[in-house]
Amino acid sequence: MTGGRDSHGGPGGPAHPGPLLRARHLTKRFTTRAGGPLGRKSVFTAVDSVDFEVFPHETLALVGESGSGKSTTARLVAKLMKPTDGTLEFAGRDVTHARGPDLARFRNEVQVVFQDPFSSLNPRHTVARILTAPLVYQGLPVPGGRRAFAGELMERVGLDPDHMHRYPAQFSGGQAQRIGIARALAVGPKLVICDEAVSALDVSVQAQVMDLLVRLQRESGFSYLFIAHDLAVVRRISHRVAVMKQGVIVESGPSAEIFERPRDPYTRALLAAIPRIDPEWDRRRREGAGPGNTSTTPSYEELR
Amino acid sequence: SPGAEPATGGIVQVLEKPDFSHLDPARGFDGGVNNFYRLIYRTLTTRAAAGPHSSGTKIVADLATDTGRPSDNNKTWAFTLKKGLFFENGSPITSRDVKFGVERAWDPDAGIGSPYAKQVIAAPADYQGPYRSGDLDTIETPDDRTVVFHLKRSYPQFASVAAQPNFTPFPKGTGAKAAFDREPIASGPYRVASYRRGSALKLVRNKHWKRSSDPVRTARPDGFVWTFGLDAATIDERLISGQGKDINAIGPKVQPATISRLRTPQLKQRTLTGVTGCTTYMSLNTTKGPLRDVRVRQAIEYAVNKQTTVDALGGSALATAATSIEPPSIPGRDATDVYPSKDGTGDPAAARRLLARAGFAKGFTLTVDTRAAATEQAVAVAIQQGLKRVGITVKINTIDTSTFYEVIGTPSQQHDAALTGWCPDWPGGTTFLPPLFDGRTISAKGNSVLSMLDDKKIQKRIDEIAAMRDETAQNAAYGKLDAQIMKLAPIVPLNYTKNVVVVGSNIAGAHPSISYSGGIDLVGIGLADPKK
Amino acid sequence: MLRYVAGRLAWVLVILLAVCVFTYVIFFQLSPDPAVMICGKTCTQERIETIRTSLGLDRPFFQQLGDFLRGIVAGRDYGAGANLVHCPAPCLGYSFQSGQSVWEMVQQRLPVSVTVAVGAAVLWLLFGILFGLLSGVKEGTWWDRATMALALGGSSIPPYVLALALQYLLVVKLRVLPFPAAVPFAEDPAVWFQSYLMPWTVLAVGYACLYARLTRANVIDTLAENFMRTARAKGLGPVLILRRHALRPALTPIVTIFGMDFAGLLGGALITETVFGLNGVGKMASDAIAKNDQPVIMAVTLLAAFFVVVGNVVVDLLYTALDPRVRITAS
Amino acid sequence: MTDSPPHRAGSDDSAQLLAVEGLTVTFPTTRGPVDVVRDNTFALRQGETLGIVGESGSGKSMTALAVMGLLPRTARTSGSIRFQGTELLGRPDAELRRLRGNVMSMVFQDPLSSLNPYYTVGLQIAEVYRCHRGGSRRAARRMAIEALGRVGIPAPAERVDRYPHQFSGGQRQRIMIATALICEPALLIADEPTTALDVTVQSQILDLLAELKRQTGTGMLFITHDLAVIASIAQRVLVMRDGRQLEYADTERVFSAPRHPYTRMLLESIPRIDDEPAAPGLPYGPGGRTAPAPARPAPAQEDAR
Amino acid sequence: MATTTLHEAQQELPPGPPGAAPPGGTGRRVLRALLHDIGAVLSTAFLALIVLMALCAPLISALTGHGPDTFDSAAVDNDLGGLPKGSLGGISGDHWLGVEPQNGRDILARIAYGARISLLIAVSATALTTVIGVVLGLLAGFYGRWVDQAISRLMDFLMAFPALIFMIAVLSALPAGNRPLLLVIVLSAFGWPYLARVVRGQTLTLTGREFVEAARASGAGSRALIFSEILPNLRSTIIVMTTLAVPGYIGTEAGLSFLGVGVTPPTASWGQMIASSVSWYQVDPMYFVIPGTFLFGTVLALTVVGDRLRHALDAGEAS
Ligand SMILES: Nc1ncnc2c1ncn2[C@@H]1O[C@H](COP(=O)(O)OP(=O)(O)OP(=O)(O)O)[C@@H](O)[C@H]1O
Ligand SMILES: Nc1ncnc2c1ncn2[C@@H]1O[C@H](COP(=O)(O)OP(=O)(O)OP(=O)(O)O)[C@@H](O)[C@H]1O
Ligand SMILES: [Mg+2]
Ligand SMILES: [Mg+2]
Repeated sequence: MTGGRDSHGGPGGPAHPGPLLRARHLTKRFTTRAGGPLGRKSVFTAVDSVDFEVFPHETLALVGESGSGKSTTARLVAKLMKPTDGTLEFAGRDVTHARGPDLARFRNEVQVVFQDPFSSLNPRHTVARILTAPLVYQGLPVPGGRRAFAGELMERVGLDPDHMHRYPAQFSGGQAQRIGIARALAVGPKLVICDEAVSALDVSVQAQVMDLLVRLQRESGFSYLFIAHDLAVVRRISHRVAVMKQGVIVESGPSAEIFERPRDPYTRALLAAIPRIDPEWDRRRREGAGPGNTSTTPSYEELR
Repeated sequence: SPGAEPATGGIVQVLEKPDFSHLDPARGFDGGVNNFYRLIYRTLTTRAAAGPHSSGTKIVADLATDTGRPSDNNKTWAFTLKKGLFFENGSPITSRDVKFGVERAWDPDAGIGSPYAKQVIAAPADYQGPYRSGDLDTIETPDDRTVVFHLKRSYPQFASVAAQPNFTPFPKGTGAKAAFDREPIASGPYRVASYRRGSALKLVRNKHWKRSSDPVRTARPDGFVWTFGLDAATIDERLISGQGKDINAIGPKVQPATISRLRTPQLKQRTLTGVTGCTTYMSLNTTKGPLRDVRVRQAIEYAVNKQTTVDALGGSALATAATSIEPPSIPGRDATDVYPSKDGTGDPAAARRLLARAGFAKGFTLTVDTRAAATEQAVAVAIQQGLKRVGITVKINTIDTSTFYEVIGTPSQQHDAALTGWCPDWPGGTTFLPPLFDGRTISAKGNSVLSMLDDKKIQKRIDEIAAMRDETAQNAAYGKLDAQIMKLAPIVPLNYTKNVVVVGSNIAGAHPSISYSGGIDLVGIGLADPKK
Repeated sequence: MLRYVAGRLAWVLVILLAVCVFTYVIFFQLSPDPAVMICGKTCTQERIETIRTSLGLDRPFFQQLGDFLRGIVAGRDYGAGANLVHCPAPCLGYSFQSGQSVWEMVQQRLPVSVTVAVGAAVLWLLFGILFGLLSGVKEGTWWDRATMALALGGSSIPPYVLALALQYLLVVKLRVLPFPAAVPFAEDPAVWFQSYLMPWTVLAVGYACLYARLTRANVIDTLAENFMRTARAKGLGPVLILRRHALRPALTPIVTIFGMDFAGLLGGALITETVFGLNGVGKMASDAIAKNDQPVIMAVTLLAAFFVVVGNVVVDLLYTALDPRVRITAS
Repeated sequence: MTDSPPHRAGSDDSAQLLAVEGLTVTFPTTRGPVDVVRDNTFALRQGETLGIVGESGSGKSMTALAVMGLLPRTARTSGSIRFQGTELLGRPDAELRRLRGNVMSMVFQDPLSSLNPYYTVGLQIAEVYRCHRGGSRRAARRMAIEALGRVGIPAPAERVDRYPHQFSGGQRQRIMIATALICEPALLIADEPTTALDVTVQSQILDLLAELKRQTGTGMLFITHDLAVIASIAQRVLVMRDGRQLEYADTERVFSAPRHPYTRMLLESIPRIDDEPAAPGLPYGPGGRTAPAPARPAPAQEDAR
Repeated sequence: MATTTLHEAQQELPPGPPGAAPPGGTGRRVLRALLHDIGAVLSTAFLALIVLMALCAPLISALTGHGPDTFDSAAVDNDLGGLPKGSLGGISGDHWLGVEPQNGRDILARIAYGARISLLIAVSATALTTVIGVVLGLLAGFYGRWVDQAISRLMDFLMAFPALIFMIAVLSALPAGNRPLLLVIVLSAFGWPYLARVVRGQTLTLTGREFVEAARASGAGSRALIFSEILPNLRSTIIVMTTLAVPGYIGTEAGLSFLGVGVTPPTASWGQMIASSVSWYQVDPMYFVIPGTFLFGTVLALTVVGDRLRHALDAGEAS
C-alpha cells in the first residue's frame, strides 16, 4: 500500500526529489523446523508484500500488533536481513542488492536503534567504544576525540558521561536503550530506524529524547522510521502512520487522519484500547497546582 | 643363582621391547632372533651353548654328525645327518630338507637374512630359489643323510656358515608366501604354540625332538612365553621388582639409568654381564675434505676422548674404551693401541701437532651422522667435546633411526663421519675386517665400507688371508691387519660394549653369549624351581 | 539436512583420497628406500633391486598409488608364481617388516586402541567437566585456585613421566595394580580393568586438565549471562541450573574439541600405548615409523584420518543440533 | 480494572505479603561504592498491586531484583525484606529457591537476553512447573502450550517448540510473562512487562493479570513507565528517582495530588493521544535540506519543549 | 607472554593521551588492578626472571664457569652408569643446580640456554598458531558458505594427518636449515586447525547475536565485525587454549628433538632435558625436577597473568 500523501510534505514541493526510502513488495518468509534439524518444515510469512515510503524530513510510524512483522520490516529496511522478495530504494538508488561502497554509503545514511537494548550492545565493549564504533567502522574521524565525543553524546540522551567506561551490563534497561539511540545518532544519518526506541524510558526522559529527535529532524533533516506501541508517542512524533497486522500494512496515512478517522477495524481497536488516566485526577491535580500556573511544574533540567 | 643348573619344567618369561623381525630363519638375521631360532630350529652345525666354562663361540655339530668334511682345498663340504631327526609334525628330517632350506636363501622374497650361503655356495647367476627356479645343482644329496655343498672358492670357515640360521631344514615345498613368519615348522626342542605379532609368542615342547640327538640344547623348561612391545624402563622395573611371574623372567639390556640401582646384594646376584663382541666406532670418510689427509685422521684418533664416549653409553658397566678395531672377543686379536693415551682420554697435544703439520692448526668443521637415539646422540656430543679440544668443530647431523643405515650406506649421502658399530657374524676377523675395509665392495647403496677406504695393499692382504687354510693362522693375520689398517686411521674405534641384564630370581642356567650380542643363551636357560 | 550430510560424507572421501596421495608422496617418494633397510647390513645393489621389484617399488608412482587405491576398494595380488598372494579388499598391503597383512594388523590392534581411547575419554570428560564446572561456579575461591593449579600441573607433566611415576607408585611400591597388559575383557574383567586403569588415567590427565580449564572459562562466561538470572528466578535447583542452563552453552565449544580429540585417539595413543606396552594402533604406528614400514604407516595414517574426518562431520552435526541459533546462520 | 477497590494503607484486613524496609543496594565501582537504591521502604498486601514508576536508572529493577534475591554478585544489600512474614535478606539461597518461580516470580525487563537461547520456549516455561509442581514432561508441555495461548501467542502448539530468537520482541515478553505465571505465584514482580506490547495485547495481558489477582490473590510489584497503565491497575504507587523513594501513596492521591515536584513533572510529561502533534509543521520546505547532517549533534542548549 | 600481546592487540582503540587518561581508563585500570594482585606481580616477576636468564645465559656460564655443553667427568660416577656424585643430583657450590648424569653437564647453564630455545619455539609457535587459528576460525565461522567450506576442508585435511607422524616425516624430509624456525613452522602448520575449529564453532554462534547485527547496521565492515565485535567474546577460550599450548609445544619440541627431527644436540632445550631425564626419575629425580619446575613455573605464571588480565578486564563488565 502506498497510502495517500497528505498536504504537509507531499512530493509536490519542487525542491523535493522524491522519497528517501521506498519499499516495494517487501516480503520475508521464515522457514522453521519443529523439534530439531530433522523436524517438520513450516514456512511462516512474517512480512507480506509490504509497500511504503519514507520522505526526507519525515517520520513514518509503524504501529501494529505484537508479532505483526514490524521488527522484521525494520531489519529488511536496514539491510540486516535478505528479503525473500521485493525491492528497496534509498535516495533514488536501488539498494536491494547493494554491496561494497554502495552498501557502505547506505550504512552511513541509515542507522538503527534496536528493540532489545542489551542484546544489541556488545557485552565486551565499554560505552565509549560502543558510541564511537560507528565512526570508527566507517573510517570517519572522531570529532573532538573519543572521550569528548562520547561524553557529549551521552549527555544528549541524558546519561552521565562519567559512566563512559562502564560496560552495558552495568546500566539499567532505559539507560541501555539510550546508549542504543546515542549510537544511532553518532554518524548523523539521513534515516534512523527506531524499533521501540523509547519504550523503556520514563516519560520525562522519553520526552527529552523525543525532543532531541524532533530537533535533529528540524535541524539536520533526519527521517525516521519509528516503530512504537505507545500511540501517544506515535501521534506526537509522526507525520504519517502505517498500521501493520499479521505481516500486512492494513492502513496508512497522515497521522492526524489515522488518529482521528481510523478506517480499519484493527486501527480502531488499537485506539480504543489505549489506557487512559482518569481525567478527574488530572483535573484535580491541575487545580491543586493553581489555576493557570503551570510554572510549578519544574522543568527536567531543574530537577537534575 | 642364575648360573646354577636349572631344573626341568616351568615356563620362562621373556620381556622384550620390539617383536622379532622374522620367524623365518631365511629372513631373520640379528643377535636377538638368532638366539631364539635355536629353540625351534636346528642347523647343520651350531655354536656350543654358553656356560660357566664356555663362551658359546665354538662351532659344534648339530643336525650333522660332525662340523663338516672339507675337500678340494675347502671348496667342497660334506655333512652327514644324525639318525632319528624329526620335524614337529613327526616326519623325518632328510638331506633334501636341509638342501631345500638352504636353497631358500636365493629366493628374492625370503632370502633377506644371512648372506653367507649365497656368498659362498656356487650357484648359477640367475638362480632364484626353490619356489621359482627349482633345485640347485651345487648342493647334492646323494642319500637321505648326506648333503654336499660346492663352494665358489676355498672357504675354511664353512662350518661357521653352516651354523647360520638359513641352514635350517624345512620339508620340501613349504614356506611359500612367508608362511614361516606365521607358522614355522620346528625342528628344535620347542614349537610355536601361538603367536600374536607385536604382543606375545608362546613356545611349547616339540614332542618329536629327541634329547639324545642334541648335545647343545638342554631344553629344561616346558615352554617359553615372550611378551613384546614393552617399554625399556618398564622392563627394568618389572625385572627388579620381580612380582608374580616376573621371577621367572629375563629381559634385554638394562638402561644406563638402571645401572646405579643394581648395587644391592640381591640385585647384584641377579645381574649378568656379557660381552657383545661389537665395536662402536666413528667412520671417517677418507674421500672428504681435510679427511683425505691421513694426518688429519690420525689427529682425530688422538683427539677423541674415548672415556667420555664410554660414559655416554652408560659408564664402565656397559662399555670399555676401544684400542683396536677388533673387540677382545675375537680370536687372534692384537690389542696394541696405535694411538695410545692415558685411559683412552686422548692426546690433544699429539693431535694438535699432527693437525699443524697437515695445515689445519686452526681446525675445521666435521659433520658427523648420528642415529636419532639418545645414546648415539650422547656419544656424538662426547666426540664433539673431545674434538673441540683441538679446534675441530663437530656438527652433529641427526638422522631418523629408520633410515640411518641407508643414508650412511649411500656414499653420495653420507657426510664426513658416521657413528655406528659392527658385530661379527662369528668370532674371527673374516666377518669383521673385510666387510669394513675392502674398498672393492664399495657400492652406491647399502655400502658397508663407510670410510670409503680403497687401499690396494690392504685389499691384497685381505685376499691373502682369505686364502689361508688354517683358521687360527688366519685370525692371527687379521689381528695384524687390524693394526695396519689403524695406521691409515679410516675409523676411530670408540668402545667395546657390554650387555648387562637382570634376570628373575627363579632363573637358572643363564649365561651370556658373545654369539648373541651378549644376550643370555636361551638353549641352556631354565628355572631353579619350576613350581614357583 | 540429508543433502548436507551427504555432501559432507562426499568430502570425507575426497579428503581421505588427498591424505592418501599426500602420505604416499611423503613416505614413498621423499623418504629413503625401504628396500635398503630390509636388505640388512651386508647388502648388494642387485639384492636391493630384487627387493624393490618384489615390493613393487620399481613401478611408476601413479601406478603404485593406483594399485594401492584399487587394493583398498577391490583387493589386489602380490608377488608372482608360487609366491602369489591374493589380498582381499580392503587391502592395505603387507608390512615390509613382518609380511603380515596390514588390515589384519589393524583389526588386531584397533580394539586395544579403542579400549584405551574410550576409557580415557570417559575419565577425562567426567573429571574435566566436573572440576571445570565446580571451579567455574566457585570462581575465585581456594577450591578454584587449587583445582586450576592442579590442572596446570597436570598439563605440564609429560605423559611419559606421569606414566612411569604412576607405575612406580601403584605397581612397584604399593602393589595395588598389576603391570599394564592388553588383557582381553572376556578373559578376566577384573584384570582387564586393573591393567587398563593406568593407561586410561595417564591419557586422561592431560585432556582432563584442558577440559577443566575450558569448561571453567565457559561456565564463568555463561554464568554472567542474563538467562542464568532467569533460571535462578525460576527457583530451579543449582544442579539443574548448572546441568541444563550453564552446561549446554558452556559445553558446545567443548563438543568440538572432544570430537577432534577422541577421533584423534582412535588412531592410536602413541605415547601411552608405547609406555605401557599396549599393542594398539599407536604402538603399531611408532614401531612402523621406527622401521620405516610404509604400508603400516600408510594404514595408520588413513585410519586416523578416517576417524578424524568422520569425527569432524559428527561434531559439526552435533554443533548445529546443540546450538539452535547456529542453524539459521549456517544455512 | 479500576473498579477493584483500592486498599487503604494501614488496613489490616488482608495479610501483609511483602514488607520492604530501608532497602539499600550498593555497587562497588572503580570510583568507590555507589548506592543505586537508598533506604527504600514499601509494603504490599495480598491481592494488591504496587506500581513503581520513576526515572530510568533510578533503581526500580534493582529493587525488584533485591526482593527476588537475584542481584548481581557484586551488589551489597542492607535493610529488610519480609515476605509473608519471614525475612528474605540473608536467607540461604536454597530456601529462597523454593520461593522463586513458585510463590514469587519475576518478569524481566530484557526478554531476549533473559531467555536461554539453547532451549525451546516450551521447555523453558515447562521447567518451572515441573520443578515446583512435578508432573510428567507431557503434562508440563501441555501447561506450557496453554500458558502461551493465554498470553496471546498465536498457534501455541506449534510455537512451543521454537527457540527464543524466532519470536518477536513482544512475543518474548509474553513468554516471560507466561513463565512467571505458570505457578500462579503469590507475588509477581513485573519489570516493564508490557513495554513491547501493542495496546490491544497489553490490555489482554492486563486483564489476565487482573484475573489472576482475583482468583489467587496475587500481589504485584508492577514496574512501568506507562503511567496510564499504573493508573488503571495499581492501588498504590511508588515513585523513585536516583535510588530514592520520592512518593509512596494511593494511586489516586499520587495522580490527583502529587507532592513531589518530580512526580508532578512526570505526570505533566505524559504524552496524550488527544494532544496536538508536537511537530506539526514539517521543517522541510524549499532548501530545507541543504546543510549536511553534522557528524555530531550540537549539545543540548535548552529544553526544546 | 603470548596472552599479554594478544590482549594488547585486542585493545584496538588506543587509550587517550596519557595525561588526559581518566582514572577509569581501561589500560590504566587494568594495570592498576594487576599491580594490586600479588599473584600477577609474582608471575610477571618470574617470567621476567626466565627471560632475563635466557638473555643472560652466557653471563651465567661465565659466572659459574660451566658452559651448557662442557662435560665434567669428575662430577659423575663412571661405574654407576654415570650417576651424579653427591646427593640431590650433584647440587654443590660448583654446580648450583646439579649436573646431568653420564656427562656431568651443568644443569643451570643448560636451563638458561634451554630457555632460549624452548621459549622461543613454544612461544612463537603458540603465537603463530593462535593468530592463524583464530583468524581462519573467525573467517570460516563468520562468512560461512564457500569460505567456511574451503577453510574447514583444509582443517579437515591437516587434522586428518596423525600430527606426530607427519611432523617427523616432514621435518626429516626438509633440509636441516634453521631448525627452530622450521619447528615453529611445522608445529604451527599442524597446530592451528585445532584452535580454529573451536573458534569457528563459537563464531557461528556469535555471528547470529544481535549486537553483531547492530554493529553491522552501524556500518561495520566484515573485518571490524570479526575482529572488534566477535573476537573479544572469544577471549576466554583463546586464553585457555593458548596458555595450555605452551607446555604442549615444549613437550612436542622435546619429543621431536628426541626423535632427531627437533633441535640438534648438544643444543639444550627444556623439553629435551625433561625427555632425557625420564629414565633417571628414580635414581636422580632432581634431573627431572629442576627443568620440570621451570616449565611448570613458566606455564603457571603465564596462566596466572592471563587469568588476572582477563579478570581485570572483566571487572568492569561483570554484572
Ligand atoms: N553492575 C552494576 N554496577 C554499577 N552500577 C550498576 C550496575 N547495574 C546497574 N547499575 C546502576 O544502577 C542504577 C539502577 O539501575 P536499575 O536497573 O535498577 O534502573 P531502573 O530503575 O530499572 O531503570 P530503567 O527504567 O531504565 O530500567 C542505574 O543507574 C545503573 O546504572
Ligand atoms: N528467525 C525467525 N524465525 C521464525 N520466525 C520468526 C523469526 N523472527 C521473527 N519471526 C516471526 O515473525 C513474526 C514477526 O516478528 P517481528 O519481530 O517482526 O514482530 P514485531 O512486529 O516486531 O513484534 P513486536 O512488536 O512484538 O516486537 C513473529 O510472529 C515472529 O514469531
Ligand atoms: Mg519487534
Ligand atoms: Mg529497569
